[in-house]
Amino acid sequence: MSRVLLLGPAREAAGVRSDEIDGETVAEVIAGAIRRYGTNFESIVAVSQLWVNGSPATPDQPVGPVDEVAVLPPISGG
Amino acid sequence: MSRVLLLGPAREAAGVRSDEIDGETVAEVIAGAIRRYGTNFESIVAVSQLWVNGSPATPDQPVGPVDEVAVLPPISGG
Amino acid sequence: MQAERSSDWVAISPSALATDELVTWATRPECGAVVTFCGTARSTSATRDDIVELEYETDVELAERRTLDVVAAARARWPEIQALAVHHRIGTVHLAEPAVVVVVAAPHRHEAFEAARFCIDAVKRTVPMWKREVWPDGSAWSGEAMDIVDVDDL
Amino acid sequence: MQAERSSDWVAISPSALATDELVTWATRPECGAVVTFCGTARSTSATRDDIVELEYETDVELAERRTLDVVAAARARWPEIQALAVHHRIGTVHLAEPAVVVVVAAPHRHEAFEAARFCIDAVKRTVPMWKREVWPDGSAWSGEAMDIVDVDDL
Repeated sequence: MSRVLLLGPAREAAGVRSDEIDGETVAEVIAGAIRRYGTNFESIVAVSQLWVNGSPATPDQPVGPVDEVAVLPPISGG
Repeated sequence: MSRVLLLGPAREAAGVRSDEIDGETVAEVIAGAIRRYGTNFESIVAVSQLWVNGSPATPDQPVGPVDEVAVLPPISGG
Repeated sequence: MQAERSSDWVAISPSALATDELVTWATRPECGAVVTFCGTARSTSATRDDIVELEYETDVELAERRTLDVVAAARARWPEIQALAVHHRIGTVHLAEPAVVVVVAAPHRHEAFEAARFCIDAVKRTVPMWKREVWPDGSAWSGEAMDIVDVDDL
Repeated sequence: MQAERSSDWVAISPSALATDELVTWATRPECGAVVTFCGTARSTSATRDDIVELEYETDVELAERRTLDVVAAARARWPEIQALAVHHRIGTVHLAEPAVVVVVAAPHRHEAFEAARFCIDAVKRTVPMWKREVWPDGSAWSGEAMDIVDVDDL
């Protein structure tokens, strides 16, 4: 289980900004998130970056209860 | 005779900011100014631009009583 | 906003950006050049011309850390920089209000211009931030979004 | 200072420069970028490091006309510019006070940065203006002076 942080369009599609989701890797946590939030969220994940604890991560990266998996869609600041 | 406008270091060397000096061309007016103000002024004229009525002029350009001959040393604004 | 004593000042905050305060903070006797960029909310985007306000959303901690990375990269490229502020507003930003302000003070203008331009370009490419365009009867995420990149890859 | 209603604002004046007022004047809802350059009086020059103030001298009419030429050249190069202010102070300028301020508002930042940089470079090369450096027990004309050129030759 890990904390997930959902930002911008990912937050909107999920309906929540943070959550707790089961999984032993980034890919498993995100798969759980897609099951929970549905296809709109899935289409946003497809174009998003996945970070763990503030740094870019790979799908097979192991995560535990103290880790935070963030979903970052393309940005539009400034 | 023309009005002369002496700016920055030229004003300082001449001791005046404007004056009336005889001459039928830019060169004659400036020669008159050098006779009046001396060698410090002459050395500044040597590195200065000469404008008539706000535009760059040639030494042989004729000038009359309504014209203004300006001495513009190298600039240092901003 | 409370000014940092040091010569970097990063803030991600819902407060209105006080450009004049940042310029005053950056200006110092050993510098001859202060360049300021204000990115202001405009009525027009790639898709609409009736925008009435923008809404910016982020995770403040993530955004601050990434903005500090931009500042560090600018200082590494232009060590002459004496003061550097990058403030990004979040929440609602009305038309013509600044959403982001960059201020760079340096001894000479070349470095100040280059660093200010680098910082705003890098903020837009590297800092997690999402902009929503709001018009009279609706709103949508900006269509001008870009993949996040690392400042070291710029 | 009284703001011009139009979108160019040139001033050569002994008044203290109000940077914040110029930025506010330039900022408008159709623009997303406002770039400001402040050239401030600094303690160091090519020859000294104990400067306490600067004194600027010009013929106001000549300087205004040449500054308007700079503004016209910038508008010809970057027609996207929405607002452009160039103010140069004359007389005594204390350390860290601005001697010259350029503000450019444009829809996008690229033009705003390019035009602001062009304007300050062109002002320094084309506008009749003489700077005197003042230190605790003396003063001298700046040793960094350059021949005047025409803005069309830049």
